[in-house]
Parts: sequence; C-alpha cells; structure tokens
Amino acid sequence: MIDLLPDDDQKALIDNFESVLAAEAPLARLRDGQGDLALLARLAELGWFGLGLPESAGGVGLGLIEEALLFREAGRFLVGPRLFAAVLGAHAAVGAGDPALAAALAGGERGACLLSGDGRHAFDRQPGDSLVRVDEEGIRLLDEAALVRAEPIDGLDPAIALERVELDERGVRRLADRTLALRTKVLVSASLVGLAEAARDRATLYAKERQQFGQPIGAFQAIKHRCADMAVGCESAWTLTALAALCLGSGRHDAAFQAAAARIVAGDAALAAVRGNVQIHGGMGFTDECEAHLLVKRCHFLLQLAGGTRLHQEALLGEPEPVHGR
Amino acid sequence: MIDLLPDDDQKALIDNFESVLAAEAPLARLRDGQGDLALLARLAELGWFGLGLPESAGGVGLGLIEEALLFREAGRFLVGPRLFAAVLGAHAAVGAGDPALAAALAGGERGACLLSGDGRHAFDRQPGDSLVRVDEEGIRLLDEAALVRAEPIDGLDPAIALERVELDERGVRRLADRTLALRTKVLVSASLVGLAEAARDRATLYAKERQQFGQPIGAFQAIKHRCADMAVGCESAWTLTALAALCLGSGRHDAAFQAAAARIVAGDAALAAVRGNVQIHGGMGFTDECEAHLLVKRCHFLLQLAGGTRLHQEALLGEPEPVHGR
Amino acid sequence: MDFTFTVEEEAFREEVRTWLRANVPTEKRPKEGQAMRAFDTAWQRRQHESGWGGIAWPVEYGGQGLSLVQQLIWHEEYVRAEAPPPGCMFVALSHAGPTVMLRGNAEQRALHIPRIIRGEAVWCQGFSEPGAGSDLASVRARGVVDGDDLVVTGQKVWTSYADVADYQELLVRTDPDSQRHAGLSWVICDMRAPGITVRPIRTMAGITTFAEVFYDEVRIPLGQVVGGLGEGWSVAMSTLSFERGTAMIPHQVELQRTVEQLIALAGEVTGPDGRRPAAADDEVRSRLARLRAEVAAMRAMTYASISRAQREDAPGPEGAMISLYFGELFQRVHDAAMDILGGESIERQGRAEAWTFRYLDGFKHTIAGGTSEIRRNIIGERVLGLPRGRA
Amino acid sequence: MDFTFTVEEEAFREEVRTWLRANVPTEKRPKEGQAMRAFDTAWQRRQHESGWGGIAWPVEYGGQGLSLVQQLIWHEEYVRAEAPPPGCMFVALSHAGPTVMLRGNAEQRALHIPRIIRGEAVWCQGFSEPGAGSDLASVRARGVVDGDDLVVTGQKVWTSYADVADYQELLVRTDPDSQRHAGLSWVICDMRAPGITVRPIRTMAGITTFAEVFYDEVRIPLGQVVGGLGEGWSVAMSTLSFERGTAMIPHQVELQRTVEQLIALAGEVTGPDGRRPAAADDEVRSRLARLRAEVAAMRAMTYASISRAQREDAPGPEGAMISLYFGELFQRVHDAAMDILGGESIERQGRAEAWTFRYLDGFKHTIAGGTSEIRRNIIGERVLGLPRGRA
Repeated sequence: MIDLLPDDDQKALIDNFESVLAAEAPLARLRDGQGDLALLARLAELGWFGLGLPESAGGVGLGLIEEALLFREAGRFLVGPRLFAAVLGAHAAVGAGDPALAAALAGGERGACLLSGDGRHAFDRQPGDSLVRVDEEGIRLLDEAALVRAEPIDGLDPAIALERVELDERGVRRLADRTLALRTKVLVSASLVGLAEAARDRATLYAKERQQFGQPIGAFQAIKHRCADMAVGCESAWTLTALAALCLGSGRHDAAFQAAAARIVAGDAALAAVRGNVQIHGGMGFTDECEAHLLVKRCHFLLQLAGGTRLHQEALLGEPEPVHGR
Repeated sequence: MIDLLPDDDQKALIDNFESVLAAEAPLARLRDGQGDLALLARLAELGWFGLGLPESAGGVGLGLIEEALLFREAGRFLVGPRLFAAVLGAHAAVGAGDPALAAALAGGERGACLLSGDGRHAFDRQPGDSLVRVDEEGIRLLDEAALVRAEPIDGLDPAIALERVELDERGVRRLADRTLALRTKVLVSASLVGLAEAARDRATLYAKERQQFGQPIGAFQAIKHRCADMAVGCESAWTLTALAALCLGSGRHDAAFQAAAARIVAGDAALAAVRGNVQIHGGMGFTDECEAHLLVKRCHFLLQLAGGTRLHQEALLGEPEPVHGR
Repeated sequence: MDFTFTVEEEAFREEVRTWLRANVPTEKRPKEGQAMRAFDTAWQRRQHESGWGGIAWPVEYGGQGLSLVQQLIWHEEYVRAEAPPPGCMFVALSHAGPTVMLRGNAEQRALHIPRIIRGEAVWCQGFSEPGAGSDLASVRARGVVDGDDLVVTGQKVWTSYADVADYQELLVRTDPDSQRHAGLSWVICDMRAPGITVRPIRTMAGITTFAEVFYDEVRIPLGQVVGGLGEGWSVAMSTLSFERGTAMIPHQVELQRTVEQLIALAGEVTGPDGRRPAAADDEVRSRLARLRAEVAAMRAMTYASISRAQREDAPGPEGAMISLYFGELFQRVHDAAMDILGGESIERQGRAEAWTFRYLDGFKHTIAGGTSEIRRNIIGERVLGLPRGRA
Repeated sequence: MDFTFTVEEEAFREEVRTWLRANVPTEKRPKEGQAMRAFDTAWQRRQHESGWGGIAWPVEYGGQGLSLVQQLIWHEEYVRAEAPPPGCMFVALSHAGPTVMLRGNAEQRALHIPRIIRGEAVWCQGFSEPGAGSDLASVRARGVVDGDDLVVTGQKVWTSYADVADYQELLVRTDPDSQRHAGLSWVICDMRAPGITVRPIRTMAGITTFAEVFYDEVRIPLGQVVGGLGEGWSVAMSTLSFERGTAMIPHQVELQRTVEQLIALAGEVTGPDGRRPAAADDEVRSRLARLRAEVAAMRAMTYASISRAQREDAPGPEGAMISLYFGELFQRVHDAAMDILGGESIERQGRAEAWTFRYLDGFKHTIAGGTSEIRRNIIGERVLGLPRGRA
C-alpha cells in the first residue's frame, strides 16, 4: 500500500493538533520570553508527548508518522524545543529499558531540555532537567550533574533561552541506538516543514490582501512565482519527510537514506520560505511587530538543532542507493 | 584618473570592430564547420591580431584594454579560438625575444592553434601550426612536433574542430612569465562578457517582439526580471573585466586578484545569460535553427579554455586583499 | 498513511523483473527513422504478446488494467532493466489511444484500439502551433466542413515522430468565429492523406524527433471527428485524467538512476583541483548530496500523486508542482554533470557523450508541455489561489 | 579608459589617512537616543572644524567641493580607519542640505545650511507612508493652506532618527484633488512643532532607529515650503542628481572589508565537518572566492558609476543595477557567514554578534529604498526598454 495522504484518524489528529495550537499558541506568546513552559505543560497534560511511545511506557502507542504530524504542527506554531527533549528523552528511556522514566518524561512530571548536537548549547533549560543530546551516532540522556558550566547568552531566537554549556559526559546515563538519531532527523524535518508551510501561508495571504499599483501584489509574477516556489518546496519537503517517517517506522532498509534526504530538502525549503515571507511582506516584514522574523529565527535554530545541513549531506552520501520494493 | 568608459578613440575602435564583425561574421557562418579560417584571415589582414603588440614587433602598440575591447566584440560574434592563439602566441614570442615570430603570428603568415590549459585538447588546429598552451603558471609555445597524438572527436561546440591530443613537452620552445596567464584570463573574461551581452540583447529583443496572452512577453515580470538580471550580470562582469585589464596593463599590484575575480564573475554572468536566452526564446530557443544554442555551447567552451571556474577561485583566494590607492 | 508492498505486489515485482530480464531487447535502439519505428513497434508487439502491452489500459481493450502501485512497480523495474523507451509508440499508448477509448464512437474504437496495442499503428500529436507557445488554446489551423469531409489548412509544430506516424490526433478550429477554447475539434488525421508535408526540426541537441506539419486542404472524413464538432477542447482535456498520478513515474525513476550514475562518475573523473577525484571535493559532494536528496523528494512527490489519484477522479493542479520540480531538477543534475566533467564537458564523445547530450536535450524540460513560468502561474493561481491580475 | 591615481591624489590620500588616524573617535558609538546624537554631531563638528565637513558640498556652503575621485579616496580611507558612520547626520548632509542648496530660497539657505555643516542641526526624512511601500508617489498626508500656514495631518513611516531630529524634509499633498506625482509640496517641518508624535519602530534586528511620525494639524509656516507649492516631486527628485556616482561608495568599501573579515572568520571557526577549520572546506572556499569576486565587481560598478557621473549631469537608471547588486550580495555574504558560523549562528553574543546582527539587519537591503522587485522593473524598463505592460 502506497498512501502518503492521511487517513481519517490521522486527519482527526491533525485537526486536533491544529485547533489546540491555534487557540493556545498564538505567536504573540513568544514575546514574553517564558520559553513556552505553560504551553508545554498543557500539551503534556493532553498526552501529546507520549503519542508515539508504547502503551507499556504510558504512551498512546501510535507510530512515528503520527509523531511527525505532531511536530509538523508544532513547527507551524513555533512550539519550543522542550517538546523535542521530552519526546526524544522518553524514547531514549524506553530504549534503555526504563519505562518509569519514560512515563515521567512523557507525562511532564520530569523535565527535560535539549542540548545541541555538538554539546555546546542548552535550550530552555530548567532546574532539575534531564539533558538530551542527539548526534549522528545516537542519543545521550544526561543527568543535570553532567553540566559543568552553563552561561546564559543572547540568542538569535529571542523566544528560546540559550546557554553555552560545558559537559562532563562521564555522567552519561544511557546511549541508545542509531534509530533515535534518525527519528530526530525526521522530527526536525517535520518541524521545518511546518515552519515552511506557515511562511507559505502567511506570504500567500498577505499577497492576496496587500494592494500596490492598483492590484493585489500576488498578481505580480515576481511575488506569485516566489509563492509558487514556496508551495513546491513545502510539497517536496513534506512528502519526503512523510516517506522517511514511514520507512523508519516500519524498519525499512533505506530509513537512514530517506531521513537524511528529508532533513536536507526540508532545511532548504524552510530557509527559502521564511526568508521569502519577509521579502513579500516588504517594509512591514522587516519590523519586530510583524511575526515574519520569528519564523526566520526559528528556522536557523532548527537548522542547527541536530547538526548543520552539510553533516546530513555527508550522512546521505554514506548510504547505499535504496533498492526498489521492500 | 578613474574612467571605466571608453574615450573617443576607443569608441571608434569598438565601432570599427562591431561594423566589421556585423558584416563579416553573422552567426550563420558557424554552420559550415570551417573553423572561422576565412574570417580570421581577414581580421589578420586588418591588423587586429597585433592590436596590443608593441610596434617593434609589427603591432599597433595599443594597450591590453583595447585588446579586451576586441575580445569582447569577438565574444559577441563567436569568433573562433584561433584569435586567442594568434594574439597570445605573438605576445609570448615578444616576451621570449623573438619579434620576427611575433610579427609572423600577428600577421597571420604563421598559424597558431590553442591547446586547453590541461593540454588535453587542441582547437581548430591546422597543419603547420604553432601550439599555444596557457595555464596558471604561464604560457607555452610549442612546435607541431610536440604533438605525439591528435585524434579528432565530436565536440560540444559544433563550430570548433576538437581534437584529443597527447603532447611531448620536451619540445617546449618558450615559457613566458605569469602576466600572460593573467592576460589570458582577462581576454577570456572579455569574450565571456561579449557572449553574455549578445545573449542579453537577443533575449531582450525577442521579449519585446514576441506576443503572448495579448502582450509582449517582456511585459511579464518573470521575463522582464530575468532580462534585468542579465543586464546586471553584464554590467558587473564588464566593469570588472575592464578594471582588471587596466590593472594588468599598468602593472598594478592587484592585477592577479582582479583578473581572477573578473574570470569568475564573467563566467557566472555568461552562463546565466546564455541559458536564460534559450529559456526566453521558449520552443524556438530549443531548435538548432535559432542561434541561442550556439551561445550556450560557446560559453561552455570558454569556461574550460583557461581552466574551470574553481581553478580561478583558488587563484583568487591565494591573492592578498588589494590595497586602496596605487 | 502507509508505504509497504503486499506479498502479492512483491510477487508481481519478481514476475516483472524476470520477464524483463529475459525480454528486454539487447540490440541498441536506432535513434531515428523507419529503423526506429520498426524497433519500437516490435518491442510493443513483444510486450503485448507476453501480456505486458498497455499496462495502464483497461482489460476490455487488451490492456492489463494494472493498479497504480503495479504500474509504479512496472516502471521501476523497467528502468532498472534498462528497457528502451516507448519512443514512437508513446502518443498512441498514453494519449491518443486513451482518448479514443473515452470519447470515440464504437467504430473509431474498433478500428484504432487493437492496432495500437498490437504495435501496428503509430500516432503523433498535432496540438501546438507556431507562435502559440505556452498558449495552447490559440489554435489557428482551420477545418472547414465540405460535404462529408473536414478540409484542414494550417500548421502544427513540435510534433514528435511525425515522419513515422500513421495517424495524428489533431486539434483544429472548426468554428471560424470562435475564440480560445470554444469551436475546436479533435480529429483523427491519416498522416498519408494528400496535402500533408512533414518538415523535421533539428533541436539544439542535434536530433530530429520533432517536426513541423503543414496542412494544405487536407480532406479528413467527418467520421474521424472524435466527440463531435466543437468539442475538441473537452476531448483533449479528458485524456489528462487517464494518466493521473503515473505520468511522471518513468521520469522520476530514470532521474534517480542518473543521479546515482553521476555519483559514480564523480568517483572516476579528476576533480576541480586537478589532483583528487571529483568525489573527494567537498563542494562536489555537497551538490551530489543535495541532488540525491532532491531526487528522493521527487520520488516522494510521485508517491503522493499516486496517493491522490487513488482517491480522486480528476488530477489536481498539484501535477504542475511535480513537472516544475522535475524540469528544474533535471537541469541542476546536468549542470552538476558539466562541472564534474570539467575539461571533458566540451566533448560529445566517450564518457562525456551521454551527459552532454542530455545536458543539451534537457533544456526542453523547462519549456515543453508548459514552461516553468506557466507552471509557476498555475501553482500560484490554482494551488494557492492567488489572483490572476493583469500579468 | 583609465585607472590610475595622480601624485596629487596620492598625496591627498596620505593627508586623509593621517588626519583620520589622529581624529577618528576611539570611544564606542552609542546606538540610540541623545547619546548617539551627541556623538554623531560632535564627530561632524570635529570634521568641519578640521576642514573635512561636507566633502561633497560646494565650497560656498562651507563644504570641501571634492572631486569624485577625492570623495572615493575619502570613503576608502574612512572605512579603513574604522571611522563611525554619519548616523543621524546622514539625511542633513546627503539629502536635505543639498536640496535646500539647490531649491531653497536665500533665507532658507542662510538659516539651515550653516547649522548642518557645523553639526548643529539634525534632520530626518518624511517621504514614505504606511501602505505605500514601493509606490513613493502615493502620498496621502495632507497639507491645507490656512492663512500663512500649511496645516499638516497624516502619517509617515520609516523615518530614521526621528526621535533626535530638529527638522524633517516632509512631502505632503497640498492639492487634495491631485493624483500621484502632481500636487505635492516639499516642506521643512520643525520636529518640535505641536501635533507631532514620534513612535519608534523596532526592527527584526532588535533596534529602533526607524520611527513612525504622526501629524495632527501641525502648523508649518508657508515660508518653510521649498521650491513652491505643488513642486514637491520635482524638489524631491532634484536631490538625486546631487549624489551621482558616489552614493554607493561607502557601502561598497564597507562590504569589501566585511568579505575579508569573513575569510578571516573562516580560518578561525571549525568547518562543517567538525574537524578542520571552515577555510579548509572546498565548498566554503568556493563560496568565499565567489563573494570576493563579486565584491570586486561591485567596486568596478561603483567606479563605472563615478565615470558616468564625471560626464553627465543626471544619473541614469544604471544606479538601480548597483543598488540591486549590492542588496543581494550583502545578503549572500551574510548567508555564507551564518553557514560558516554553523553552531554559533544561533548566538547573538561574542564572535557571532556582529554577523548575526548584520544578517538580520541586512534583510532591509532588498526592501528599503526600493525592493529588489521594483529595481528589476526599473532595469527592465529603463535600462533595457522592455514594455511596462499590465504587470
């Protein structure tokens, strides 16, 4: 069965994600610098952190594709990186045979924060957090004690509390296998797609409404074609991200190939879309008041979250060509 | 004095080049596969090969900038690569203290053909030719005897007779200094500019004449903006090529920097323009009958003539930042 | 959402692979003329006789009526087996035949359908006209009713395989006062009828598979009009829904193979530094990885298109996204090939031949069947709902 | 054609260099508010007192009346000396002052010109309006003649330094029935007049040098109208010919320095492979070389523009080419910087600070003063003569 379109259950799930986030996560919330703590507590309550976690670990037991649908919507609404930390941390705990920790992370009783792949930054950290670090080799779940030094610094994305950190990884608790590194790529890709789609939709809407020289600016080919390119970027990035999620979810041989490819295509699509969205908004897009810049800043954050694009390019070149069929 | 615009003498020279070539070098001539031999004999007669050669070697004694003006027009009319061979060969002979050979090459009494920088190809070779090979280090003037093997092959540019060759460089007669390698870069850049300008002009003309959906296609932004990009490409490439010619002509410290930079910018501008010209011509541009493809093929030839773009990029990075002033 | 193959589909793949391995012609396909026609029709005949002719055609017309996934499997294995392209059989199998099935009368169907599937009749297409470019509705070739005939005068262009075709699907204006999409008729034109002149067009890649076709009072019996006089636009459009999600599959599979070949090429040729293989150069590697990722995205878009086709009757404007993406990606792949070939990129022989040919031939992919500019208009207006405006 | 500096020009360069070395302020320039105003005006005063104020201004107005090449030399040395930008003095020196010189009456000149050159008066510009975007002629702010005053009501936007300015060059519609370029007037507005409200605009880069300005029945004496009522468009345009080829010089010299700094940065940070410095990576090298070449082209285009200005009175549409090229090149340079910074690109502190600030701030370069789209229209229509058409 080849079906890259959501079935009815999945459609309902998407609608649910969207209606909750539309109500509770307007982008205006990002200006208070609270790191999305309140929103994330609410999402934990709704059970979203455990969506793809086995029921034995207190999760909902859905697949990676459903998790990707969640991160796509989360990307669209710029949900903070603690979502990554909770979901990936819980999966890591399951993989390491600690369902109680997984349940605590998924339920939000225990906090987790994400470290950058190179271990140099912590994002939206809270006292008592488990630390989650993912790179090409796999995932590390660290105790707070592993943090030798943490210095708050100004970040590009004003909605994320950034720290420069130094780690003592002798405190590493668990090292899970490579599939969690691939899962991370898929979820980052999905978030990038959501961001790209948000940019596409905002640019398109503005191009329909804004009049200049006597017609909506979207009637001018320079604008229309740029929006069209965003649409193609979103379509290519999402379909490939969905394919990667399905391949990894079913343990296909080409999962690593598709996951790296998805991250590359989604990264390029998102960067082009968020930048194009500023340009189409013109002078308005350059202001802090317009939300276009929030998408640009989040995009650069996501592009570094699990290593830069060149890293994924090397990973992709290291994989064999996928064989058709199983 | 900073003046990148031609003075009256230079304007007269450009007009002369253009009127002769417009009359004697219609692109239709390139279909007969004669390698521009007749045209080049005529240009030799007119003294064009010796334009930048000292009078003591039978030349006209003008500067490199005038030579660049010639190669720009030659590029526009796709004059064959034997022009490069004759001009560069004559300069090499002067540099090696052989004014008689220089005069013979400049006068067309002695033939010369160009080899690619990597020594693998010969272009439009005739029996008895001197062979001219330029790379980053300098220029080599070889006797025909240096040719161990020459195998005619099908080339991308149908107007240039292509051979795969093997050389025995023990027969190298002269090795001139690096300024001739830089001169080659400047002249290749000038030819690329001419080609880019030809593409810009043809695309613009077609966009004004061709009607579709009830108006000239040049009124559509997709076409108009592509033509505008060609115009900017031509302006940037020509002004930099002229600057490089002036710097090298007057022996400025930054000549190598400007020459490499010109070759990079001119190469990018030309490739974008010749490809855009095919696209703007639509279905017509895809035919053999339309001359647009001749520009594409010549562009790829020029891009390889003195080494690919990456080679010039490395050369540029090897130079210090130019100091302002002298 | 799902991406799995059933046991039956896997068995089907094995069957296809086995048959192709044993039956794909080993001789080289002639590129032009009657030799090419003989090759292409023989290959169609062989497929038909073995039960593989017309994989997308309904069983009642002698086809295989395969599911979309089976068609995907067929195309994947077809490219993998290096089977020859349908060539001059393409229009008959993928466009004219389906149109006659859908809109032709019983007599038209009985005459033409069996001859196509058996590889006995070759068709070409006569839609585009000189000067019309991307504006397909601006048909000027006239068809005047005179007794039992339509008398056709005018010109068509970009007709592939016109020199070897038996029939042409021809769009003419039969109502002289009509504008744009109205007043057109879709007729079956016998390419041997008096008054037809075929003039080959040489392309920038040096081949002559396209032609101009001139009509000087060509008499076509009214019985050859399909779908009725004045219904031409609707008839021409009806075929579009036949192919649904599958049209781009062969292109996608082929381009995927091309990128893998390019990666192999980069391991063989000397790189831009003149010392290491191209594949050792970081800039080349970055480009190759991006192309590999993009061709994977093209594959995913194709699967999404199949998914849509499984649910909907008519294809949506999303098709323009795949066509646009494919055309520009094809060109990026071959731009990279030219750079990787470096000094060899000026050759049309040996290792460079296939690459430089496709580089030149590939200019058509952003022009033919709708330029990239037109496709961006379609996406902007029909996918995103942006206003048409005054340009 | 020529590119040489005379002995006199070389001596001039030496003189400029020596003076700048001794006089460039060593303290850091405050980024906002009265502290910034004090800094910028003091620096202008110091230049003026040493005979370097108003290098492009005619001698009769207290300027230096330098030749274009001398101005070029000044700017090259100015950037090299890391001298501070003119900041809040920019509009007065480069736009409002020259306009008053050219089109003001004797009284207006006597009042304003000396105060500008001495760094005593700060000006801002009130041309753009909300919603007008690239359509500069769509001025809606009204000026109604009432006795000896013009009573102004409306709104302006994108006014730099409005919060510290003494005066504003203000474009209002004084003929309510007029359209587009007709019926506008150019007036000198005292920023302390009752009815003016300044609201700072924070940009995506986090700074507030722009503002919106609101006018609620602001009374401006008719004597402050420059060039006569209804002549506003012609007055606003007349300033354009003042700057001629020199406007882009500081940008060009600055960007050249930025690219060299980027090359240095690539030698310091770890590259995309996590092991070698970025400068060892072929892909990074290729991009850096291209940027270095392009900034050299920008320099050559600037010289060509100076060459044209030396011969012609009014600047041609070629200016749009440099502005377009600069804006997009600036962004490419900072895109590369973000990639080279890699993991550090998400910081706004330390080594990354200047780069990430300029990356964000640089979005304005394809928007402000004419978007890239508008500039391409101008080039297409006025340089190439393409038709305006219906979009």
